[in-house]
Amino acid sequence: MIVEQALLAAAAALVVLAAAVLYRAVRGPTMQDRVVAVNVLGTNTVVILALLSAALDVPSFLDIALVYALLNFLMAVAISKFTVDRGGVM
Amino acid sequence: MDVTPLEVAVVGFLLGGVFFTFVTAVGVIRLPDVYARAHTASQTDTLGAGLTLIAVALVLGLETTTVKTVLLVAFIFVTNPTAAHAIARAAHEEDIEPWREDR
Amino acid sequence: MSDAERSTYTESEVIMSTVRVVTPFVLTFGLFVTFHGADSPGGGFQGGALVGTVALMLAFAFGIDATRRWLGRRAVTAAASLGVIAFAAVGLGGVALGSSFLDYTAYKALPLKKPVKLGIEAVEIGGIGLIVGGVIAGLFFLTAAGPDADADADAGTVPGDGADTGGGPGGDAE
Amino acid sequence: MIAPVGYALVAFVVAAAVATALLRDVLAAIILFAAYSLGMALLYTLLLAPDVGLTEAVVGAGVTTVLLLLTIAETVRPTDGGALERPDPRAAVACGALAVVFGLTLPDLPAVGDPDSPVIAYERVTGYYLSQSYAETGVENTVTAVLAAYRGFDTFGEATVVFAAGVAAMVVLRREVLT
Repeated sequence: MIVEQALLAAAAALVVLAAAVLYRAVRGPTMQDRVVAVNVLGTNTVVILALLSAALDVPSFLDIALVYALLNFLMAVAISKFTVDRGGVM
Repeated sequence: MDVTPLEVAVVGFLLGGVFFTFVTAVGVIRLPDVYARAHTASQTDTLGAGLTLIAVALVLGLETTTVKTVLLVAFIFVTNPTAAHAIARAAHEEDIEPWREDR
Repeated sequence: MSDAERSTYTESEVIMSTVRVVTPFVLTFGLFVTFHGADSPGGGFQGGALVGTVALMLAFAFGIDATRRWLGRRAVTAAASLGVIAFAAVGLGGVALGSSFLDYTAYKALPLKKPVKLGIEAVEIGGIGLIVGGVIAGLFFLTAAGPDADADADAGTVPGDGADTGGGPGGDAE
Repeated sequence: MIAPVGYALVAFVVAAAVATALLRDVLAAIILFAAYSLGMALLYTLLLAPDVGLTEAVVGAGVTTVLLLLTIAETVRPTDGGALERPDPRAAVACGALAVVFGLTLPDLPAVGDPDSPVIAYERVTGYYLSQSYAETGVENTVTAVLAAYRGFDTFGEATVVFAAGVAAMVVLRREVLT
């Protein structure tokens, strides 16, 4: 019981932190700053999903967390490679 | 109120994880330039995520689903620094000057 | 960015190594999501998209043109077409066994363990998964091929030289 | 205890959506849209729709972002401020009013997973699938059973649409690449 409460509290705290990091994604100033922020957001999402999976006892949420961990990397690499120059490297 | 050692460990790891994620958020918001922000995203964030996922693995116990948690930790430890490297490299290619105190 | 600068850009060794480690996992996990879609969240659509993502990941690490040449555009399109054919074949199999289109209970006539579940999985994996994966990879490679990319030159067609008559692209895309 | 997580997520998603709509730089808007997708998939998962969450994760965060990036890679960044006009305040007011109107309907919705909600309690559709799908198909995931078995014909049409749309886009793109 204590453990579940702790897991959910941690998830809530991480969501609040994610909302705070969103400030950097909105503010910029460079594109790379936004990508850093979204990357942190993605990692947070993975962790939140894992926490929810343990707290609500739904093991299949871990599948979604794994998908996120994979795609978060793809997203960061894609955007950063792209922003080298618009259409420059790709 | 009696607490088992496992519960203490879980709460401890959770506190550590949330703390390091908090440090990440502060770093991403407060640090002066993109290189500094990328480094906080790669290091403290990876550590925070790892600690929190260890707590999740402890809660789940010895089951087959725990393998996925271990995989998640391994993944984040490999991919997060690589993503930060990609971002920093992109910033360098775009000739973004690192921040210096005298400017 | 000038052409001289562009040619000096090399693919990052760090990203290449990581992708080399990560890609087998992504592929395996995409197949897991596809094959296990009957009993856990997921299915052909999500799994197919994940498998298609593998092509994207390889392309970002090793260069888009190199990956496209290695994978072959025809293989991608063929996978998508094969998906539609497989889906229709599973459906028509029900008709052939004397029932209606896509009626999996018809497969109970065959000596299979769980005929209905097998039919559903065949549609999910062979049909939807192949279609989605193929379409995503194909769209990605064609969108990524910029205006100055060589169009594979697989049939000896020179870009902008008689290929825009309409017969050229349609002819060698099959 | 689950409610605070939900409220925080809704706030996050709304903030990301508003930021996506208001940012004038297309690339920044795409990156913000990826953040929005992350929050949205989390929200779907929290509302116990993991299949939808998984789809949003794969398509919204991964594939859509990459395809949008590739598309604007073919364009040039506008150098004069002409294309970057400010959002119309009247449109903002209209959107806000619409959001408020929809928000007013929220208290009348049944709770998530409420067994007495009309959709679930109606025995002839949802109730039937939930109680009978495993016995009839042997598939544990009801969503997959409905998609592939009960509505197989519909899914066949959808898969064909995806294929046809993809092939049509590929033909057009290929012609553009060649010319």
